[in-house]
Amino acid sequence: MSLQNIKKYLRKDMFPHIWCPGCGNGIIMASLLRAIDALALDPDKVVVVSGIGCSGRISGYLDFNTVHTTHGRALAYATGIKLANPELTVIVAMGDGDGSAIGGNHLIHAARRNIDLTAILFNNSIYGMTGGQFSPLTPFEKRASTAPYGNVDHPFDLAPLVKSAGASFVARTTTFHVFNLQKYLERGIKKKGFSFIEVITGCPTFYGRYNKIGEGLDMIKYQKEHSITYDRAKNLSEEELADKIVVGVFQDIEKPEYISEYEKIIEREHHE
Amino acid sequence: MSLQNIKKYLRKDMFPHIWCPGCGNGIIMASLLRAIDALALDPDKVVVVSGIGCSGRISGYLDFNTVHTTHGRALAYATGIKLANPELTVIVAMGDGDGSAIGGNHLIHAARRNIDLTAILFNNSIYGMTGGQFSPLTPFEKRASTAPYGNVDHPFDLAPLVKSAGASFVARTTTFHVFNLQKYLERGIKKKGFSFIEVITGCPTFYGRYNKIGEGLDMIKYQKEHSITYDRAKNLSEEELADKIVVGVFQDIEKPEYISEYEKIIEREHHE
Amino acid sequence: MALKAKAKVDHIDINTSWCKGCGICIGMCPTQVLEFDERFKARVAHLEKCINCKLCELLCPELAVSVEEAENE
Amino acid sequence: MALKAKAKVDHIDINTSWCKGCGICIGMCPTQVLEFDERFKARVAHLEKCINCKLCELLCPELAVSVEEAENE
Amino acid sequence: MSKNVRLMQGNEALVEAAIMAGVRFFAGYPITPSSEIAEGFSKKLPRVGGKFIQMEDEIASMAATIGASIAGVKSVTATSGPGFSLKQENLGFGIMAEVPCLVVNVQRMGPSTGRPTKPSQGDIMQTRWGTHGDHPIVVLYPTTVPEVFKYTIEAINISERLRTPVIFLMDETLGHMREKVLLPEPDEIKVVNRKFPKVGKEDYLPYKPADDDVPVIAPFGKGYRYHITGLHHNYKGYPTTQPEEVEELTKRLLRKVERVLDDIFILNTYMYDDAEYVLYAYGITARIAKEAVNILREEGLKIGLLNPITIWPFHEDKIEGLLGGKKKVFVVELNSGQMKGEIERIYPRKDVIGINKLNAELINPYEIADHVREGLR
Amino acid sequence: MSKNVRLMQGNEALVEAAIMAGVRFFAGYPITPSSEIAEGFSKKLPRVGGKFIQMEDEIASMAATIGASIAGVKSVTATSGPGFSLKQENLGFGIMAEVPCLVVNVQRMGPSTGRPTKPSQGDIMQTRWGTHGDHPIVVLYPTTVPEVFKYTIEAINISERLRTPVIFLMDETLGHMREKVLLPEPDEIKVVNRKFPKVGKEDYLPYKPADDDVPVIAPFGKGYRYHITGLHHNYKGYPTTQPEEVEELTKRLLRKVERVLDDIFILNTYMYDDAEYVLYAYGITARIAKEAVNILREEGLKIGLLNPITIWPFHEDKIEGLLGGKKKVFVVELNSGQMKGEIERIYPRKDVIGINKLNAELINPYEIADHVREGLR
Amino acid sequence: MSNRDRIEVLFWGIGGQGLVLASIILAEAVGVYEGKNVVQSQAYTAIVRGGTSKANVIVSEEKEILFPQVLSPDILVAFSQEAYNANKGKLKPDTKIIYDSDMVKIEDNVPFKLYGIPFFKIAREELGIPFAGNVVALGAFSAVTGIVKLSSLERALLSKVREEYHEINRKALERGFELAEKLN
Amino acid sequence: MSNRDRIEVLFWGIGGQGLVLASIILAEAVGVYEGKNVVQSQAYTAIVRGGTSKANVIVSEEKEILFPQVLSPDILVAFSQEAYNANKGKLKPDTKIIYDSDMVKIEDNVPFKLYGIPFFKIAREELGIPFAGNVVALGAFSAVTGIVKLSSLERALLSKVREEYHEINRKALERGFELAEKLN
Ligand SMILES: Cc1ncc(C[n+]2csc(CCOP(=O)(O)OP(=O)(O)O)c2C)c(N)n1
Ligand SMILES: Cc1ncc(C[n+]2csc(CCOP(=O)(O)OP(=O)(O)O)c2C)c(N)n1
Ligand code: SF4
Ligand code: SF4
Ligand code: SF4
Ligand code: SF4
Ligand code: SF4
Ligand code: SF4
Ligand SMILES: [Mg+2]
Ligand SMILES: [Mg+2]
Repeated sequence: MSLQNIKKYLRKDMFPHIWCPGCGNGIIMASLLRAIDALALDPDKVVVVSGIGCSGRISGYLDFNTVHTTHGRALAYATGIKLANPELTVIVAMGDGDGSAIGGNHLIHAARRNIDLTAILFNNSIYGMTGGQFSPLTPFEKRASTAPYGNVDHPFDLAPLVKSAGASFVARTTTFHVFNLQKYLERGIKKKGFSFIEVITGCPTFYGRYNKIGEGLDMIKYQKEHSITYDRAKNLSEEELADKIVVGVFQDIEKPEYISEYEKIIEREHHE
Repeated sequence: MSLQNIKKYLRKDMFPHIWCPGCGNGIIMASLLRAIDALALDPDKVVVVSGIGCSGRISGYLDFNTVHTTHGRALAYATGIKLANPELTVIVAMGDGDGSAIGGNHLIHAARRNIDLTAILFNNSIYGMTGGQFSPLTPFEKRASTAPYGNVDHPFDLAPLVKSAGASFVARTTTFHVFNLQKYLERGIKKKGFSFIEVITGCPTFYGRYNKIGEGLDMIKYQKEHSITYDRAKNLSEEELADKIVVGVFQDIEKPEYISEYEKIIEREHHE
Repeated sequence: MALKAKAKVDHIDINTSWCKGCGICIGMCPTQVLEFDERFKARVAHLEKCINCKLCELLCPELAVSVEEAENE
Repeated sequence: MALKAKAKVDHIDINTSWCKGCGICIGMCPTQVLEFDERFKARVAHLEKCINCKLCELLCPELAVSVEEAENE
Repeated sequence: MSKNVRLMQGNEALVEAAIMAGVRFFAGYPITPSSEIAEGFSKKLPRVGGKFIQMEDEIASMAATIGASIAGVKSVTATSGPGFSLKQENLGFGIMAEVPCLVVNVQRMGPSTGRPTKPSQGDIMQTRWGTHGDHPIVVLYPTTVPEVFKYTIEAINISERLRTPVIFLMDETLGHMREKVLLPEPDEIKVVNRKFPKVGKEDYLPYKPADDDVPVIAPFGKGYRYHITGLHHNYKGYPTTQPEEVEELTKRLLRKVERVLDDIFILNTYMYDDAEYVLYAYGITARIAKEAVNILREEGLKIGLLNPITIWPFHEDKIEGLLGGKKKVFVVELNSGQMKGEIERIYPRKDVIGINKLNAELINPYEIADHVREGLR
Repeated sequence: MSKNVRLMQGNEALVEAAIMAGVRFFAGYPITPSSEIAEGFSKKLPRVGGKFIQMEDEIASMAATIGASIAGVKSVTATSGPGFSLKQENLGFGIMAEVPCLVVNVQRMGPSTGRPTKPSQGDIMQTRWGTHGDHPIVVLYPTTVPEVFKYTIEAINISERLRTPVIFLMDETLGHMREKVLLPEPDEIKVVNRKFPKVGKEDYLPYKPADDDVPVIAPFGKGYRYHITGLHHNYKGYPTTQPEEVEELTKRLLRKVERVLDDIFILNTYMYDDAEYVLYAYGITARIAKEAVNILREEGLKIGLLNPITIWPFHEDKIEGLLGGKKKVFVVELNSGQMKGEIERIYPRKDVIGINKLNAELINPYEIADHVREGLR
Repeated sequence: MSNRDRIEVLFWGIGGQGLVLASIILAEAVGVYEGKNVVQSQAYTAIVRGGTSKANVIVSEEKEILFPQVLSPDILVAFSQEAYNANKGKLKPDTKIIYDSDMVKIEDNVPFKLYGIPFFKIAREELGIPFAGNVVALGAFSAVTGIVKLSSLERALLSKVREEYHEINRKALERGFELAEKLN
Repeated sequence: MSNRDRIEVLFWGIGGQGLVLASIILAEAVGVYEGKNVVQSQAYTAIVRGGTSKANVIVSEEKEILFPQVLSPDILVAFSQEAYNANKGKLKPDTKIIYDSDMVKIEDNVPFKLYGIPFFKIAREELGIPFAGNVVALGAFSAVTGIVKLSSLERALLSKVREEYHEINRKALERGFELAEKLN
């Protein structure tokens, strides 16, 4: 699949995009388009819902039905869209602040309901758009503009949390692992039920700078070097996992999906 | 310990309380007082923070420092209180709607931070105060005033979720298991870190009635008959666990507590 | 606490102005010590059968039952 | 897809009006095909070394790199 | 009497009317005294093929309601004070993104948790100004259960026509009381549906206003792919930073509502023409004020009632005209005088007298009459 | 020049001043253009033994801020439009439970996400009416960075004195611009601390008002055990359903603020006494209007400036008095005319002219002067 | 109000006695089946069960009912002692009190018109449906007040009850009517 | 405004060039160390890096600075071509343009006073600190405008920089000053 295959999905008049040089968001965007293209989805039936944040800008760049909602609420908007018109394929893009701080509740509830949405969380471990404050996914002791002495907040281990909340498909990968990324996105979209893909991505402007990791390139190399698969991680101790990124599929099960269950009621009760 | 030992903690001019005949809330309240008495806490230093709901009324009955906050936000208020004055013992009472629907985010974030609070969730599987709507803890297919055709929402398995979010101490029990209840409350309060105790309790007025379980007495008997310990549950299949209540301690670990970590920064940076 | 050798029960106090007649104490008492009175409040019917398990006290949602022991305290 | 037998690369197209010069393509290319130009944009320096792994295209955050194969498509 | 007469609570009448107006989606979170609305929709919607969802909170409810409408389905959410406060941010999104929907607030007494089971009219100004930034708002507030039915349909129609969320106010008393409602046949009511684009997909500009200043925005999934954002945006729906575009959008949003003020401003009067004195009242207090008019008229006082159903926008010219030549205006409210402030803008402040009650009880007609007599002394 | 002179952003000045006023707690959630306030507190508070916490959202931030104050620690939270909308429910709790704290809103342009990096004065009415139910509110809005410093302390003092949350408005420009601030020595400023109960623990009634209508509520943990609720409550703090108690509480809350209006209503004037025409402006536009006065005075026009720092409550008697005898009032606002509505209540509507800008840019003094000239034509 | 085409009925008792339901059936009977104007409302409280429960029904032949609450009841249906105690001060001399004579004790020599019947005992002991005291009371209401026909009450009631309970409910209504007629 | 005790300085370039910092140092130098009135502000945009970056400094000897933004710059510090193109329409004939001569090309025969110096090249090649172009420009600013002393800039600058970089920053300032003096 070449760039030409996915360029057709872009709103080219919005380019170049606003993301900083080396920001990982564009890599995720391209991977998403590859996944959509591979699945041969009808663009008229694809909806991309995003929250507010650097990552939230993704919806503006894609020539589908797109909504750039309010901070943290993308999944709630998406729930309304999908429930009102289940024939739409609804993909939800969220930042780590967006999706796990202010939006954390909608995340676990969407997972609990197991509603057929595909949620992608752009985990750059920082609030990018507002200037580098720490997020619920910023590792302990890392620096941020509101953690000048190092972060005392413990981060979520988000993928397992979402699994625990009830999602059907849960995976984590990084912008380095573009092939897996595309594959997980495809699996997530195909899955009937709530899918969650956490993508570790670089924010060189804030996270990289505050924590002396460097530029976008360095952050991708960091991802490469620090990743370890879910299966291998199982046998490691907590210390051994300290600064590792555990990647892989955390959950992939079949279970009753929310809208299908609801439609059974309509079938039974609809007498118009 | 007799009733006399705990009656001193009551605001007797508020009694009899507003809870319905047979409501389990009073049983949890009494157990909490027994735990506080057993720990010989100084009542002047005990804070009880509650949300809004039938369960939320508990704060009004107890002669400590008490706040009846807004629906779902008890943990956020409690976080401010505890952080501002760490010498207080802060106990947070929440309903299942209160604590896991509107307040679900505060719950996972308090657990994530591992802040030294003790949260008690009164899980009656229903919105009691507003008249019996289903909650995120209402089992699949059960009836409620907003689930006239049976609930299509999947419930959270809350204790494991809170564990996954990062709590230090997590337990679940029922109002039938009063001894365990008191014991878990004691352990939760003593634990330096975030403690979460989910208590299955009967709402005969709504849950019991809608689901034909019966009165308060029947609900307690139901709890007795359907409970199974965490350890035994491990070896059972999903079907075998279908309508079981898994009780026991889900988590009990030592890890850095939020305020202690913050205080290290103050120690380092405070130069007044 | 509840596990220590059981003292003899001297008296079971039921605060009828708090009791709401839910029947939990009556139904959960292992030895049928309690019953409803005519106003549907709990009352002691067979104190002699009481084994001082305190379930009635512990499970009363109204904090209306007090099992009072004969000896000490 | 990326696993199929690699076709020969005919041309690598870099959209310099989108390229922001992050250097990811340059740094991640396993065979040092790419380099910065004077305006700090990526340019192709050694096409002959290209092994058509497409990492440059896949990892470019600006969707600015297109690795174009000689045969079909 | 017809089999179409039913005894209904205000909350029930709203559900029936909404479904007749074409509503097929409800997202909400229970709260007294609005919960019967959620309960009603949970029961009724599946029967007409619609969807009910109980969300995790009011914020999510507002979001899902807007989301469903974006997908082309008429939608409703309902709440009361505390929940209405929580909905404000997303309500603003609905206004900015021009997504029709009905937001019901069954008022209870505040502030804060207040008196949840008691009536109040304390959210009048909040409905106007609750969300941040300049924005238009349309608010309807009926006085009887049959009016709840009638104006629910009207409110939904206005929302669809103007592509803006409309707020429907009730109060605990109106929401819970039962009156008879004559249910119309479907062909007896007028239902407005939002417009569908006529231009081709290529030329489509979702946020280009039509002649009535309202853009024609397609539902998702119909081939008109476009972007929706809460940022200031241009005709394409793309975010803009151009001051001219920002200004145009901001002003157009306000204008599209203002220009139809004559159409949407519903006002009922009682014994008004020859009146020298005026009771200005709305919602539950309006019907009580009407009784006070009866009482005072019997005593020979020439007094009449102005009862706006459309609370916002405030039709200052029309009200100013109607008040011209009257001697005094008594504004009856179960709040500290929120609407009184508006009347003072268009009528000499010294002749505007507030009749207010703040104890969570209804005011009764004799009390109103007493206040009027006192005000005339 | 003194080493106590510092170049500071408005947002930085707020942090410095708050710490001088005794603030030792901040809970917030980042949002442009207020984030520097959170960042400042995160750096400065540990140095004075205080606590900073970044909560999961603005709702939790408001709650934690109130919580800290309940525990006896002066506390602040800061946000902008969208976050301010989210804080409304818990703000109402703070008002009802009478918990002092400072709530900062650095205004950006709305509605919705709007223009996040641009100034606006679009939240003026929201600050008054954003939370449900009748409630009092105090809002201060300075015009320069030194004023930010000065009035931050004042705002915190008012909050402590009246035991009510005080809202501190800024705007993107004021929050981000840098000016010189002369930092006072601690003994040069007046700091008000909340009262501590004098009665014994047995007789203690936390919500019994003192002579000034403000109750003396002890911090938690000092032996005065009592109950706090957002429900209407009696002197003990227990929930009440008695209409008399409900009414007394509701009215007292409003009254405790109204009665000190003369004290807390801060108003600055410029070239006012001999003025025939008035510019009424606040916040960032007030300083610009001042320049417009200079420009117009040079042309010989007798115009002056009324600049309220206290935006709410609106001192209608005082303003009415000051406007008496003037020929026209121009209300300059970066919104659609929100404060203009208030002026119209006390001054003939036809002589009130709005000078408004809605394109997310500042208005400049020449534009104001142009509008004035036009209004006089 | 000024014109007395307005009958105010106050139901007052304890949560669980079914008095709100009774008020709704009454309102539906007079409103839907007899075409009169009617407003029904009830007091909501935080106490869910066992607390005070109240409902209002206001009936008018012709006039629009504007104030929706009872100011001074023309008829008081009293299912608890509190119902009488709390209201006796507000009653008019000709107020009719229909009350459960087991639950409510009324002093001698009061001006009111009294109709005491042990509704719940009758339901329990005669009809074997302990909770149908409210229905028995409705039957009595029809007989005593004449403002609603028994047949209307029956239609309203049966529309809310499952088929299998129709017969017994009809009986309860009739029994109440009979007993009250005797008192009339 | 009316009285021209007001000098408006506009900094304009690309995010990352340190021009906001330069504006702050200037403002601190004239304000804190020279006691003048000063207002500094900057434009915030959603584009985080690489987009347009602007800052305003307004200086006045005596007068309160009321309008806080530049209306028509007396001095334009231009670090990108856009800086010149976007502003040339608003400049006064005597506006001074201090610009990086590698990055900005200005037509001949314009009325403005031009001070072109390759700030960033000098920083990179002469001083070995590629990012200090902004500091070199500040030195030039002092020489060209005379509204701020080099020593004040130095104090303001060094208060923001770690000890080990003091020397090199001082050099950068001085180098800018020297080069600009030659142009004066
Ligand atoms: C209600 C609300 N609160 C706060 C903000 C400000 N805000 C915008 S984006 C953002 C966080 C951005 O971080 P993240 O979600 O991780 O996205 P990123 O920019 O890193 O992609 C915040 C706090 C807002 N727009 N709305
Ligand atoms: C913001 C807000 N939304 C909704 C409500 C209404 N409300 C009060 S209690 C409650 C839920 C009660 O259920 P739960 O939390 O399970 O407590 P319970 O009554 O069952 O103990 C709700 C929805 C409210 N008070 N505030
Ligand atoms: S600030 Fe960070 S997340 Fe945002 S665009 Fe720049 S690099 Fe990406
Ligand atoms: S409604 Fe349910 S939870 Fe509430 S008091 Fe009654 S029994 Fe308890
Ligand atoms: S103590 Fe045990 S045995 Fe005795 S009455 Fe109570 S429940 Fe029965
Ligand atoms: S458990 Fe308590 S409330 Fe229930 S019957 Fe026994 S004494 Fe009464
Ligand atoms: S395809 Fe692979 S080898 Fe070729 S230029 Fe790109 S990264 Fe280098
Ligand atoms: S990865 Fe893309 S943006 Fe980065 S240097 Fe290469 S072409 Fe340019
Ligand atoms: Mg992020
Ligand atoms: Mg519950």
